[in-house]
Amino acid sequence: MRAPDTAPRARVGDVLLSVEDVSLSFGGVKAISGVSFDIRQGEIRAIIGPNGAGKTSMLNVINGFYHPQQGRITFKGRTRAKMRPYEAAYGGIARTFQNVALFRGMSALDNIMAGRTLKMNVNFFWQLLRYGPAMREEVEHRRVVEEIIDFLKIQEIRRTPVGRLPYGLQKRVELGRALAMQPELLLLDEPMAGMNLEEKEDMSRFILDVNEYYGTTIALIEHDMGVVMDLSDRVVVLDHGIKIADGTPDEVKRDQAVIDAYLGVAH
Amino acid sequence: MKVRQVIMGVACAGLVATAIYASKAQAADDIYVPLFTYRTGPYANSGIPIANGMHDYLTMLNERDGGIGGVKLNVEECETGYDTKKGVECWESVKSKNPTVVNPFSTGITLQLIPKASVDKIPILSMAYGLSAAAVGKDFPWVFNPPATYWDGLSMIIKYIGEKEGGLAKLKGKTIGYIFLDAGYGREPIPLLEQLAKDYGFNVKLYPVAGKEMQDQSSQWLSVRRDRPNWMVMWGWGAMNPTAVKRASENGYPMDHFIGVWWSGSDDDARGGGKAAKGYLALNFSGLGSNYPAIQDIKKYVVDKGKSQVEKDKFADTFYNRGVYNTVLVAEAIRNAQKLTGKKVVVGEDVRRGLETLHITEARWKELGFPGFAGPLTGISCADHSGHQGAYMQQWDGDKWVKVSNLIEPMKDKVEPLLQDAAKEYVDKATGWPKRTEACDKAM
Amino acid sequence: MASTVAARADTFPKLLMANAREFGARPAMRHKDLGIWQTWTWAETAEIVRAYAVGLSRLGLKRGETVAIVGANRPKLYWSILAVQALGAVPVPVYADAVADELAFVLKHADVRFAAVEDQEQVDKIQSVQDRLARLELMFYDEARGLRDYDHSRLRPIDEIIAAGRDALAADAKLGEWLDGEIAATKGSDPSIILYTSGTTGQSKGVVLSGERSIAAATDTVRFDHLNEHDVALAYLPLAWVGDHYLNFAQGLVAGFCMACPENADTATADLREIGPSFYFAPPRTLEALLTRVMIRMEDAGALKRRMFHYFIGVARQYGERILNGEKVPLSGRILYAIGNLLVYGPLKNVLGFSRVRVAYTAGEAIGPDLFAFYRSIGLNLKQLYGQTEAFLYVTCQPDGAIYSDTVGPAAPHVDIRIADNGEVLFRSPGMFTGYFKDEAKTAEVMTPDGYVKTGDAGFFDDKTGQLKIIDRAKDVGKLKDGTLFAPKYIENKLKFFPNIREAVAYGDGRDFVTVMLNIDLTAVGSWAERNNVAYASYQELAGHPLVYDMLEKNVAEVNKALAADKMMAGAQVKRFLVLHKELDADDGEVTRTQKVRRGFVAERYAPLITALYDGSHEADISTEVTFEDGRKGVISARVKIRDMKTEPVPAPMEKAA
Amino acid sequence: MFYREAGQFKTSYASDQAIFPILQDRIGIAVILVAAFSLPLYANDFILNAVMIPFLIFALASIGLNLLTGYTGQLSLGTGAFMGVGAYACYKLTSIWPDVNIIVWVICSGFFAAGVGAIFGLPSLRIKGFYLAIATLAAQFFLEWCFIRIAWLYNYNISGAIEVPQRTVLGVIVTGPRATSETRYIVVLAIVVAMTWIASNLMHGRIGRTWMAVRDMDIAAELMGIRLLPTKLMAFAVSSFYCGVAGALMVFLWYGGAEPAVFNINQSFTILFMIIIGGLGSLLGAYLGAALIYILPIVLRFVPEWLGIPIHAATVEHITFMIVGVLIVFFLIVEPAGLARLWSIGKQKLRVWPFPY
Amino acid sequence: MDILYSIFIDPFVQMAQAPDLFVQTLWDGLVGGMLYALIALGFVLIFKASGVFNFAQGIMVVFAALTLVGLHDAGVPAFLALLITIAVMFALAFTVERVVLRPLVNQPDIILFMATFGITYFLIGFGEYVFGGDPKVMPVEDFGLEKGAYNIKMLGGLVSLQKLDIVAVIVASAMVAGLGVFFSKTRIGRALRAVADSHSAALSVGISLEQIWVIVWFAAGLVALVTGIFWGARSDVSFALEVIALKALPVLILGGFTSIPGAIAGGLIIGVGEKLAEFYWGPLVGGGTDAWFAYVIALVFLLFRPQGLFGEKIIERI
Repeated sequence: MRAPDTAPRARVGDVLLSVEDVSLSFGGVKAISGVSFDIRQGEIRAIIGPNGAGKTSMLNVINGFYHPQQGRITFKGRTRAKMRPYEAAYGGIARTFQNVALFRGMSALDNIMAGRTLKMNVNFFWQLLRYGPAMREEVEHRRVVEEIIDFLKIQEIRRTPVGRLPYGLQKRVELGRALAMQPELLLLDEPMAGMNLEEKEDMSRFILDVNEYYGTTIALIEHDMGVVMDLSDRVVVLDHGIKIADGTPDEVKRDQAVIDAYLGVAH
Repeated sequence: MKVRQVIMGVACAGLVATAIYASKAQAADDIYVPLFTYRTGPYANSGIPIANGMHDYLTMLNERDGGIGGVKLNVEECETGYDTKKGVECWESVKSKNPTVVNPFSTGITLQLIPKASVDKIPILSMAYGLSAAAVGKDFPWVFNPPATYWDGLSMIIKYIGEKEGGLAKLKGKTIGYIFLDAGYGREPIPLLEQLAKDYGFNVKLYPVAGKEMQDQSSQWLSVRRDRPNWMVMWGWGAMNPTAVKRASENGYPMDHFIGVWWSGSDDDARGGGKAAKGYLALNFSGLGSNYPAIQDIKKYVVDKGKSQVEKDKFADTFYNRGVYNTVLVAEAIRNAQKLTGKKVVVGEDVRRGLETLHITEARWKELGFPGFAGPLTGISCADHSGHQGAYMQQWDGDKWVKVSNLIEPMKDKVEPLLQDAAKEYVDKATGWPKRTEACDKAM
Repeated sequence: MASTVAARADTFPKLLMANAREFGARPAMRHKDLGIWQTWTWAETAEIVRAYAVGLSRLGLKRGETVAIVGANRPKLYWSILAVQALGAVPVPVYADAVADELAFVLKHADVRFAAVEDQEQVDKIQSVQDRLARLELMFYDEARGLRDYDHSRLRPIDEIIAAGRDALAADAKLGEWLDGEIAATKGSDPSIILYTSGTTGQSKGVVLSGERSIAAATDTVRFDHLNEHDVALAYLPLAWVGDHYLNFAQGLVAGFCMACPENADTATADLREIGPSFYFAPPRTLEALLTRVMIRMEDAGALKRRMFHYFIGVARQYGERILNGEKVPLSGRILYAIGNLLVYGPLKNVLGFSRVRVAYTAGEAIGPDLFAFYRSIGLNLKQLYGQTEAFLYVTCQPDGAIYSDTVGPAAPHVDIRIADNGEVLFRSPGMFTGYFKDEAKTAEVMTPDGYVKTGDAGFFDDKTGQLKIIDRAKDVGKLKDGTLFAPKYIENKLKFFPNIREAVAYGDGRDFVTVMLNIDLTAVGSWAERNNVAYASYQELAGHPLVYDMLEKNVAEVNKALAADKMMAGAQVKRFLVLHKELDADDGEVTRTQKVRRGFVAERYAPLITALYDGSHEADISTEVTFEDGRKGVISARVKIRDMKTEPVPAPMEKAA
Repeated sequence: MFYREAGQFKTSYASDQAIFPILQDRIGIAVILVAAFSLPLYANDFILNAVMIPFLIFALASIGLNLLTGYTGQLSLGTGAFMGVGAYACYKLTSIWPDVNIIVWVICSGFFAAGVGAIFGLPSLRIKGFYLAIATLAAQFFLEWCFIRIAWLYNYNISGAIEVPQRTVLGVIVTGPRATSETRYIVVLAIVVAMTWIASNLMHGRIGRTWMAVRDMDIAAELMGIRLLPTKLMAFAVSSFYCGVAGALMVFLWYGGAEPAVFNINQSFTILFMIIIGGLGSLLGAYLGAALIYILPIVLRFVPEWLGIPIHAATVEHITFMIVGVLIVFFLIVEPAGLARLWSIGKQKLRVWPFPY
Repeated sequence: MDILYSIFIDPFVQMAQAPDLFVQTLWDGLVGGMLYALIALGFVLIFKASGVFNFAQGIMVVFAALTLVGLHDAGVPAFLALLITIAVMFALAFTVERVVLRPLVNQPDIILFMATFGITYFLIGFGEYVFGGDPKVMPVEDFGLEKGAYNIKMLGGLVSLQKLDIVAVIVASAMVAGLGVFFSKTRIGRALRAVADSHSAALSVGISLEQIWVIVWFAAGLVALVTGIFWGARSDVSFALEVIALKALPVLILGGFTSIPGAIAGGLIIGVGEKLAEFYWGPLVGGGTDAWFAYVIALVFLLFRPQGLFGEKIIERI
């Protein structure tokens, strides 16, 4: 697929987001303690670690769902102690979820259209009439969404309620919904969990395509080490809420702490 | 899969067919008397005996006399459940069948129906309930509320209290508690109560009981205990009454200082309190017991033949007789209408005239088989649709109601101006309220 | 009417310009893309094609050069054909599913300088054989996806070429005139297109067709079927196949009707339903698969609905065709049919997308009488035609009202047919080809001195109907050892009419008796297995299941019965059969890309089985190499059982054929 | 079976996004509309007054609740009270400015309900599900209490009830006892149809999607930049607007007057039944639910008479209760997603007819 | 200032001036609260074990009491009537499980909630059809319960404790304690608790889900019967009683849907709270606050503790 050389490519730019000394705890239980790392423009950044390492919590902190007790997050040059979810979304952070969090009552098309909400702004009055500007906006965004549908090759299931789709397709629709936000930073929480080999290959392809075609910066959590090593430019390793390694896949692979904490128990 | 579609289809077809059927008018060769009753719902305890009384008396007329003036009465109950929605629905369903008169038996329903009466030409007989102002015949030609309005009732109670205290003047400084169902019905007497309080110098304490709290009432009665009013007056209905009687006795309130309006004086209301309720007072304008020839006829022609739904031990109890009273008025109105029009089969417009000429003297009561059953009803005229007749006080002796006073006449002078004001206000607010065009018949 | 235009124009680009003037605002082409049917009118199409042509000329495309067109049915590829033709160059369509080797052969043989391709997949395929294609300079692609990182020195997006052409046209008014001149300069007798035949044996041949002849042929059939600019056709058959080029492209341009391209192969059925074509073509194979699907889906319906369905299908069988043919039918029949039409036929045609079909054709191979009757009985005006690439499709076609399942109709308008002494059908037609590209020898081989083309098919004119009846490839018609006539295709077709049998290969030439190898139809037999609780884990297991054999035995017995009734064929009843453990596959070369069996190749490949069929053994082992979809190879081995058949007595003793 | 969709293809997103993309549906809707608007020509007063007008008003209220509960997933038991707010607002408005077109006031009264609804929607940010439902009960009982206690609301009428004054629009009497049932029916129908159309517009656009997003997965919605509180409050407001208008219509064009008891908890429950039986998250469901819950008992009441069986009115009522109870359970078992789902299954079957799927 | 005085000072002055009334109010609140808690207990039992929000609990109270009184009125001896009523409640639980719950298993909460509305409708119609809509007097004496009151002189006044109320409080407490023991000590009880956590856990104890449902509905039926007896004794037995079920809802909010002690605590808070509010502050707004006060208490609680008094803090995970 890709040349074995996974050194940062020219497409990778400046720091897009940095996390500094972030700590988070729930009722005394530490989920993350003093973690710092950064994500550069255009790269694919993996966050790995054994179960309970605080990976998902980290994503939740980044897009403002959890508010860390300590630490700072700098996104696009703006530093703040805590971020509100919608601020993160406005700022250009989109994500997918570990357990598919689609809007189950809606069709695939509507799910992805919902991802365009932020970009839509026709006022309530026209919405009532569904005419004029409202319809024009609807059509304009439908076009964008159709391109995403085309991109993800999910034309046949456009009108299917997502609840009825197989898991792999649901994951794809969820990616589509995140893409519809045209994010600068895309957070993927275990995008390949529960997939078979073929589906994983498809999903890897899509992730690379997204990164290439749209130039989106991607941060992903993944358990499949093979996938992580193939896809990512840099990897940060968490264990029990503490960062134990950070570097290119090769560096991480050789890191003794990582081997002890993670690879040692890998199956 | 198939089943679902079949069911849907059948349901839809049924809906349509029935709706069409329901809308067909009936051919009229009898006198149609619809009875709006409620044997279900939270107020069924009051509704059932009344419904039985009304139904049984009219049935008795059919059985004994072959109807009225030789024409059979078509008696049909429409279940309202004391629900305004269903009341209006009942109205719509009976109105095409030439009803003679409608007895809504709910203040709420009456209020909804009043505007419709003149349009649909169906008189409403809201016997001692409904809109008090409707007594003003000038403005409400189609609505009748004999023998007395709530305001009349309140004035009678105050008069009775005055009597017991040794003259109305003695009321000064006394406290009268008013416990009422927190709805239009219970709130209606308040203006008069407040005015009387001003006039006679007594204090008033209000204890509203929300419809959904009427089975509890403990806070209200605690307050009563704190406020220690000299007298308690109750405007209760349905399940509120027995609960109030129980709470009063539990809280040691002297029962003989606790007076209910005529809708709070059924046997069931007091029975729950048992012995402890002894002494509880209530207004009444219909007879007690079954010692009247006509009531015996009902027993003979209807109850014993199994044509009634009444339970044996509840036959001829207070509210049963109240229902009978109501239908005596209906029957008399129909008779009057027949006389006035010369028609056998009369309809709403005719019966309105019959109601306006209602005139039941003591002798007439006797003639009808009800000697001493009720006071004379002689006050009704085109101007006065209530009559402001008196009522008597009854007292619970632990087992049954006993009549304990003569007829108490209402304070007409206090009530009448309020009625006129209220009627005027009502008509003013209801823009486009029709002026009375109906002619006035002479009383017979 | 389109015919007047057609009469004047003798090349497709000329026709296009005429249509743009005449039907400017009517839709010329639709394509289900990004969720809706993107539509281009004739005027828009003409504008795009002109811009495209200018763009191509700026890339150096010259008159007489060839351009490969590789991909599925997409507007940009059709425009490529027209734009290439506008410059007097020759388009060479290639099957999109052709493997790299086939592709390399065609591209090399046709000397293509440019290739217009659909997407990354085709680009990859061509690049993998680029070292063999010295002349190929540049590829134009439709879909950019995945090609971003490719070396663009030899790649261009089609959009860019069109845009460049458009800019050039806008900048220079003279360019437009120049282009008009180029279009006008192309003569009707110049090659219009080269269609490579799939060829049942050996390498493909490039059939050269001229514009003039193509248009003449299409004009005849457009008139014959009364097609006009209000018709719609779904272009879902391979772009490189003569059928698509004739039925959709040529007829579309001549009649001015709208050609609709499906979103992709998976959605073709849904797209068919949406677009609701009025002119429809499907090979018997497709129709059969469709019918099988209909029947299987109906099996899952509730009992009541199923009974109703079968009842009305019965009614249709009884009256439907007669009503369609305008014959006399009793009133009760008409009423029943009308009810059936409301409850079954109408909705059925609707869900299949046939509601608006006025004319439907089927061709390519023999069609089962039941199958044919089914579609006609529900009111689909399905007809047969017989033709081949060399004739630019039409040799015969059935006129309305004279439709038979076992004949292919009288000669199409302006076509002459002659039956050679050996039974081979020869024809001369307005659309016939000008020759095989760069292969004079082959051309000479198939042409008779008096200008007739040899079809290679054996057939005769039916006495009763006067229509042509095709029995087999002329060279495949053989004889058993006892001299009985053996037409393998004829037997195979009879077998294939059973829904359970997907493919049959008959052997018998020069042997003692006839044997067949069968392929089960997985959909039909699978569904049967499910209903009858027959457990199976794989195709192979199902194919070898004794109960399946029992079922197929009955089918073969029926065929024997039918054969016995025909005096020419009675001696060629099937004596033994087996069920193959794998599906015959084009990737393995067992069938052609158009799904025709390569009998000889199969015999070679399954030689042990053939041996077993004739040596009386009841089992045989076989292992074959197979190619998987992704190009990997593997080996499948199996033990295949063989069944003996009883044959029907031959009705009357007959003279041995000479 | 009646759907013939072959050849109905969409060449633009506008037509693809249409509310009724299928021709046969458009024809069906047109037929229903024509039938509905011409109903007064052949139906009597009973059908109009006691069946159709209430049905339409309930359908409107159900749409209102469905916008909140079905589309946004916020369970509310305050519908009756919100209807009351509309009714009282309309009464006050037309009392204060009697000359303004009553239909304008009916619509405006929705805004008051919307405001009150939004206030009582505030807890929805923190509480969900049944907990929220019970919080809305507080609104229900508190508002009901206000209707009784605040005499200003009913213009200090002694009866404690509101009486609808006569109002004319363009010279036609629309409200009050002298308004003909035909007029009232047409006005109600027009308003209900228009508001259904608007609701449908909303639900097919961005707003509908954000609401459903909040309903289906509020966390994901929030992380996509949908602000929960404004979204939920807007749903409460729009829903209450519909309920308010329904309440105003109920009093002004159906009852002709009302006491507070009309807007009691039972009203709230009734409308909740309607949307659950009809189908959560479906406008059609609101109509079907209203038809089943409101019209079915009426029909049942007529059945014995129809069959000529002499049964006491009360017994009929008892049996009606039992049958309605059984039917509710039955329909839930047959199709928990409601009548609307039943219809869409049926429609799907008709579309693929004669195939079963 | 007057307003402030009457809101913030006067009620407390009153309390101090008439401590006996204050105690009486507390007692009445306690009794009322206990009875609310009993209804809430019925909800909790069913919700805990099956996740069904049983709206029919109110009508079950009426139905149980009506059956008892109806039988008694028909001449059946009191204790036999009680036994038969218990049997009827069991039959009801069994039927509900068979006819309603089993076909609706695994449906969303709201659907089951709606189904209990269907049950409510049916029981109203059925109950009225069989027993009639007229109110019936609960023959408390026949069940060995005494009427009357203990009047205790204290705090310069009189506090009156109804004997029935005392019994009600004792029985209610006993039932709570009994249920507590049942849940923690018995095999079935533990299974019930397990089922609240996971359905398969219960199956591993060897009790089928269906049995569990029958048991909890039966238990709720018994609670309903006890509730019905005491509420029936306080007023009459009639269908108007059904509305008091609504009072259990704020109790549930306070206590949490699954906590038995929560139901008790919630009931007491609501009972005492609304009595105090109506008694001391009600007159300021014209009284009648008990119609909504309970819900407002619940609402305020919810805003600060969305998970209820005894619920666990919810951490949202994604």
